[in-house]
Amino acid sequence: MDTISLVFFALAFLTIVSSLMVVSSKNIFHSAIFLILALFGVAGLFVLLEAPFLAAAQVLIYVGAIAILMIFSVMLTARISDSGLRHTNEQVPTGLAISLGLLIVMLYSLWNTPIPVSEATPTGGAGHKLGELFLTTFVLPFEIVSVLLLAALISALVIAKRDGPLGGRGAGNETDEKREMEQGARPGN
Amino acid sequence: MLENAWLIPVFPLIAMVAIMLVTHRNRMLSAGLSIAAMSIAFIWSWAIALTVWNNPEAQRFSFEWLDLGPSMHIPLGIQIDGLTAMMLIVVSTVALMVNIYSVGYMHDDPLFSRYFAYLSLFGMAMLTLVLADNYFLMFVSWELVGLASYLLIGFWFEKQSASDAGKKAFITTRLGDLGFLIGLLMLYAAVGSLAFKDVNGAVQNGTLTGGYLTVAALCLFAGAVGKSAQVPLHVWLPDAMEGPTPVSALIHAATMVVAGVYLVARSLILFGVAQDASMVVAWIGIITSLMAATIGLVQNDIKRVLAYSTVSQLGYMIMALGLGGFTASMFHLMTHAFFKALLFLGAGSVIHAVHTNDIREMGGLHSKMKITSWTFLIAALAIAGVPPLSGFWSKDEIVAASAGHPVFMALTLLVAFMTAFYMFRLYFLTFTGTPRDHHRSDHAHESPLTMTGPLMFLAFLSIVSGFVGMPWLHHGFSSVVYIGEPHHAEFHLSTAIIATSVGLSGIALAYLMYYKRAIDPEKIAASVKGIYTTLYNKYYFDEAYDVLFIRPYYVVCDAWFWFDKTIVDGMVNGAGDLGMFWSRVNAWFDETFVDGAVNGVGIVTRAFGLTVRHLQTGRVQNYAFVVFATMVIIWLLQ
Amino acid sequence: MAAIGINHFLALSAVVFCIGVYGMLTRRNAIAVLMAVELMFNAVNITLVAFARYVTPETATGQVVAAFTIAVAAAEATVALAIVLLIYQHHRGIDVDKVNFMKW
Amino acid sequence: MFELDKLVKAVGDVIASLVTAMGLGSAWVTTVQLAVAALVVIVFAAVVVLFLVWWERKVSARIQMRVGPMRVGWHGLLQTIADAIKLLQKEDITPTNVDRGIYFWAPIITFVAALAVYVTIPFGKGLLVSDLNIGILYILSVTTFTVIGLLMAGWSSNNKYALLGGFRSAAQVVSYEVPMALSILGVILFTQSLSMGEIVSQQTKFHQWYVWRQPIGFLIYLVAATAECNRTPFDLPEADSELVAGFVTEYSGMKFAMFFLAEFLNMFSVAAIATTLFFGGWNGPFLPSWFWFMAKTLIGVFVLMWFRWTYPRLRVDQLMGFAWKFLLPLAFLNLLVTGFIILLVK
Repeated sequence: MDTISLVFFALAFLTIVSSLMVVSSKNIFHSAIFLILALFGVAGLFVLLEAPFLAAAQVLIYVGAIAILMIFSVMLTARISDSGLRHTNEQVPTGLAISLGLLIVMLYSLWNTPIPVSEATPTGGAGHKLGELFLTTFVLPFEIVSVLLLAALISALVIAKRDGPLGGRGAGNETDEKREMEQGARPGN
Repeated sequence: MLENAWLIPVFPLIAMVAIMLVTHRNRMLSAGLSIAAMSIAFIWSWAIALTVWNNPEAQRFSFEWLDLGPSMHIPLGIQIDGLTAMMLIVVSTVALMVNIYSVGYMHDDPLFSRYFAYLSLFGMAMLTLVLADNYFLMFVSWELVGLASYLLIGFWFEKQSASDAGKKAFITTRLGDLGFLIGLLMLYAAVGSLAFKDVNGAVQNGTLTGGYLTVAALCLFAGAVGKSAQVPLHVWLPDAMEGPTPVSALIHAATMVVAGVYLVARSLILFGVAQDASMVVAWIGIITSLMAATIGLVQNDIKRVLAYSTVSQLGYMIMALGLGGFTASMFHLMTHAFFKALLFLGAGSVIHAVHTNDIREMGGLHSKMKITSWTFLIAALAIAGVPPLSGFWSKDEIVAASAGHPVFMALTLLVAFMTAFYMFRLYFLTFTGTPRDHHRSDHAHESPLTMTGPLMFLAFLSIVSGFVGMPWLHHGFSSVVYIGEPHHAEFHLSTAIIATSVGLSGIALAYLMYYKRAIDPEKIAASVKGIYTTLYNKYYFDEAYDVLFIRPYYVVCDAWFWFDKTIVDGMVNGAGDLGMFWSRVNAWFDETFVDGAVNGVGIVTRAFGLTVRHLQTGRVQNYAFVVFATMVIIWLLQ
Repeated sequence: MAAIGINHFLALSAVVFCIGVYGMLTRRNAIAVLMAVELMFNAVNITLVAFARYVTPETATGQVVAAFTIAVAAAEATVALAIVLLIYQHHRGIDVDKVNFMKW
Repeated sequence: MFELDKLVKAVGDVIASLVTAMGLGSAWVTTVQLAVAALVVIVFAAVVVLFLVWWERKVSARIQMRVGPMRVGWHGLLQTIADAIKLLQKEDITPTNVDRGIYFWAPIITFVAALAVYVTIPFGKGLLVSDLNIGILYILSVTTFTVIGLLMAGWSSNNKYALLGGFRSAAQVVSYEVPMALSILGVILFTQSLSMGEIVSQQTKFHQWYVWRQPIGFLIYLVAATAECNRTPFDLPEADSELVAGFVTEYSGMKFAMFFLAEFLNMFSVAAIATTLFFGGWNGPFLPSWFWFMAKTLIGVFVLMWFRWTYPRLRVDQLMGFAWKFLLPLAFLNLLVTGFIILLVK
C-alpha cells in the first residue's frame, strides 16, 4: 500500500466517520464540530486531488465562515432541554432505507459506468488557472455569484434583524430575549 | 358657399339638440335658438338662390357614406340647382316666418321649448330633403319630416283627437312611403345607384324603360300621393289640422305636403318616359283637386277649408306635372307656399283671437283685426288668381299647361272657380258682416307684432313672388327652374282673361251669397241636399275606409283574438301546465338525485381531501423524503 | 489493492451524499438539517473535483464549478441561518417538525 | 557567513541517508524530514513564546514605569520558565458539567492551529519547512481553526462568561478575516503568487518592500491582525473586566498554558507574516537572514504589545461597526485603486 492510498483511506475514514457523527450525534454542538472535521477531511481529499487552492478555499470558507456561523447559530438557539429530546423524527427507518437504497443505486451506477479517464498532467491547482477561468470563460457566473453573495448578505441582515421588516417581536423584549438566550444557550447537562 | 350648403340643415339640428338637452328650461332662449338657426338657413338659402339665379347649372357635392363592397356603395351628397334653390327659399322663408309667428301664437303653451325643438327638427329634415342629391338621402329625410309631422300634429297629445290625427297621418303616409321604398329598391336594382343624376341618365339612355319603369314611377308616385295627400290617401291632411295652426301653415300647407310634388318633379324625367304613369299622375291630380275643392265649398271649420284648399292646389300641381308642366307646377308650388302659409297664419291669428275654428261663430272681425284681415284678403285674392298677385301668374301657367287637354282645362277652370268661391266665402263669413257670436267677438283683438310681422312679410311675398315668373322676363323663373331646356311660357291673353274671369266670377258669387246675402246658401244646400250632405261628409271617405278596411280588420282581429284566446292561449297554458308538472318532477329529481350526486361529489371530494391533505405535512423533510424515494423507485422501475 | 482512482472518490462521494440525505431526512433540528445539506454539497464537490482531476485534467473546469458551489453554499448557509434565527425568535425553537405552518 | 541554510540541508541529507539505509522509500524520507522539521519548529515556537512572555512583561512594565521581573536570571529572563514549570505541575481540573470531549480538544486545536502556521513562514534563507504554492492562503485557512478552538472552549465550559467570550471571538474573527484577506490580496496583486518564498524573493531591495506600495493595506492588515489574535484593543473575547477571562475562564494547568501559548504564537506569526508580506522578509544587508527576520518580526511584536498597553478596549458594537463600516470599505477601495494602478502601469 503506497502513501497515497494510505492517505486516501485515512481521509475517507475521517470524512465518513465524521459525517456519520454529524447526522447521528445527539448533541448538536458535537454535530457541528464533526461537520468541521468532515469538511477538513474533504479539504484533504482536495489536496489529494491536486486542487490545493480549492482545499484552502474549502477550509477558509467552510470552516472559517460557514461552520462558525453554524456554531454561532447553535449557540444562539440550543437549549438545555434539547439534548434530552428526541433528536430525530419518525422518518428514521424509512430515511435509512432510502439512503441505503440511494447508495446502492449510486454505487451500482458507478460500477456500471465506464468513466473516460484522461492521463494528462493536471493543471490549475495553484489558482493561476482557476483565476484565468474565473475571469474569462466563467466570468458571467462569477459575476452572478458575486451578486448572489451580496444579495445573501443583505437578505440575511434583513431577515435576522430584530426590528426589521421580518423581525420578531420588536425591541421591547430585549431584556427578556437576553435572559432567555443566556439561560437557553447552555450545552446539555 | 355652395359646397358647404350641407351645413344649412346642420344649424337647425344643432338648435334641436341644444334645446332638447340644454336650454329646454328657458323658453325664450329655446325659441331664440330655433329662430337664429332658421335665420342662418334663411340667409344662406337666399344667397344660394342669388348664385343659382346667375348660374342655374346643377352642382353636386357628395361623399362616400356606406361602402359595402364593389357592388354596393351609397354616397351621400347634395345637389344644388334651380329647383333646390327655390325649395330652399320656400322652406327657409316659411319656416322662419312660422318660427317667429309661433313665438306669439304658442306663447302660453307649457311645452313651448319642445315645440321649437320639433320645429327645428322639421326644418333640418325638410332642408335635407330638398338638398339631397339622391333618393336615399331624400327617403331618409322624407321619413324624418314624417316623424316631425307626426310629433307636431299630436303636439297637444292630451287631446284624443290630436293624438288620433297624428297616428292617422303617420299610418296613412306610411302606406305611400311603402310604395316609395319599393320604387327606390326597383330603381336601385335596375340602375345600381340612387343618385338623381344616375337614375335620370339611365332613363335617358334607355337602360330603364318599359313596364318596369312605369311600375317604378308609379311606386314613387305612391309616396307622393301619401305625402301630398292625393286621392285616395288624402284623408289624413284635414285631420292634421288638429295640430297647432303655425304647424299647419308650415308643414301641412307650404312645405312638407309639397314634398310629394317635389318628388314627382325630381323624377319628372322618369314620368316623361313613362307616359302611362304620367297620365295616372295627371288624373289623380285633377280628381284630387276637384274633389277637395267641392268638399271645401261646404266646410265650416276655417282650417279644414284651408286644408281642402291645400289638397286641391296640390292636386293642381300634381296634374300640371302629369301634363309635363314642370316649370308651371314648381312656380305654383312656390307662390302657393307663400299665400297658403299666409292664409293659415291669418286663420291662426283669427283663432288666436276668438278661440274657435268655426266660421259660423265668427264674422265682422275686419274692424278688430285690420292687419290680419288685409293680409288674408291679399292671400285670398292671390289664390283666386286675381292679377297682378302671384297666384295669377302661376295659376295662369298651370291653365296654360293644361291647354292641350280640353278635359283637364275645363276641370282646371272649374276648380279655379270653386277655389275663388270658397276662399271668399271664408273671407266674408269671417271678417265681414256682423259678429254672430258677440261673446267671442268682443274679446277679439289684433295679434301681437310677432304674429302680424310674418303676416305682412308673407303678404308682400304673395304679391311680388309672381313677378319672377312673368312670361316676358328674359331671365325669369323659367330660366332657372326647368328640366331639359328652359321653357319660356308665352303669355296667352285669352287664357289669362278666361282664368281671371273665372276667378272673379267665383268671388262675385261668394259676394252675393255671403256678403250681400242676395242668394241664401241654405236654400241651395237644401235644394241639393244629397249632394250637400255628401260633400259635407267629405264623400264619406273616412266612413268608406271605416267600412271597407277598418271594420273588416276589426272583425278579423276579433276572430284572431278569439283564436289566440282560446286555441293559442289554451295551448300555451296547457304547455305551461305541462311544463309546471314536468318541472315539479324535475325538481324532485334534482333535489333527490342531482343534488344528492352533487353533494355526494362534494362530500367524497372533501373526504378525499381530508385524507390526502395529510400528505401535505408542511414539513420539508417529508417532501425531500418523497423526492429521494422517487429517485430510487424510478431507478428500480427501469 | 489497486491504485487510487476516480472510482474511489466517487464512491466516497456517494457514501457522504447518502449520509447527508439520511441526516436531512431525519434530523429534527433545523441547523442539523443544514449541516446534512452541507455534507451533500461537499459530496458533490468531491465528485466535481474528482472529475476535474481524472477526466479533464488539462482544464480545471470542475474545480471552477466546485468553487462556485462553495460560494453558493456560503450564501445559502447565510440566508438559511438567518431564517433559523428568525424562526427561533418566533417559535422559541427550531424543530423542523414544528415549523409546519405552511401545511393545508 | 552565519546562514543556516547549509546546515538545514546537511541535516536533511543525513536524515535521508539514514532512512534510506533503513530500507524505506522516498515517501518515508519526506515524512521523516517533515517530522523532524515540525519538531524543530515546535521547539523553536516554545522558545519564542517563553521569550515573548518575558518580553511582554518587561515592555508592559516599562510602559507603566515599572521594572518587571528581575529576580530569576538576568533581568528575570528565566522567570517564564519558572512559570511554565509551575503551570505544568498544577492539577488539571476538569469541571463537573463541562462537555468533556470538546473541553479536552479545544486547547489542543487552538494550539495546533497556531503552530501549523509556522509551516509556511520563511524564517530565513532556506529556513522554510514547506514552500506551499498557496502559502498565504494556507495561513489564512489554518488560522480559522484557532477560532474553532475558542468556540469549542467557550461552549464546552458550560459557563456564561466563557460562552459570551466564544460568541465575541467568533463574531470578531469572522468579521476581521475579511478585511485582512483583502489587504493581503493587495500585496498578492503585485506578487502574482501565493508562495511565501516567492513573495520574499521579490523584496530583496529596501525600496521593493511592499509596505511602500501598500501602505493602507499594511495598516488594515495590522489592525485586522491584531483583532485576529484577540489582543487589546480587540481583546473582547477575554476581556477580564467584563467576562472574567472569557473562554479560558474554566481552564487551568496545562490546558490554560496551551491557550496562552497559542496566543503568543499567534502574535508572533502575525508579526512574521507582516514582515514577510510588507517588510522584505529575511532580506537584509550584512547580517544573516534569520537575524533580519527575527529583528523585523520582534519589532512587529513590540508594536502589538505597545498597542495593548496603550489603547483602551473597544465596545463590542464599536468593534463590529469598525470592521464592517470602515475597514471593509477601505480595504475594497485599496484593492480597487491597487488594481487600477497595476493596470495603468502595465
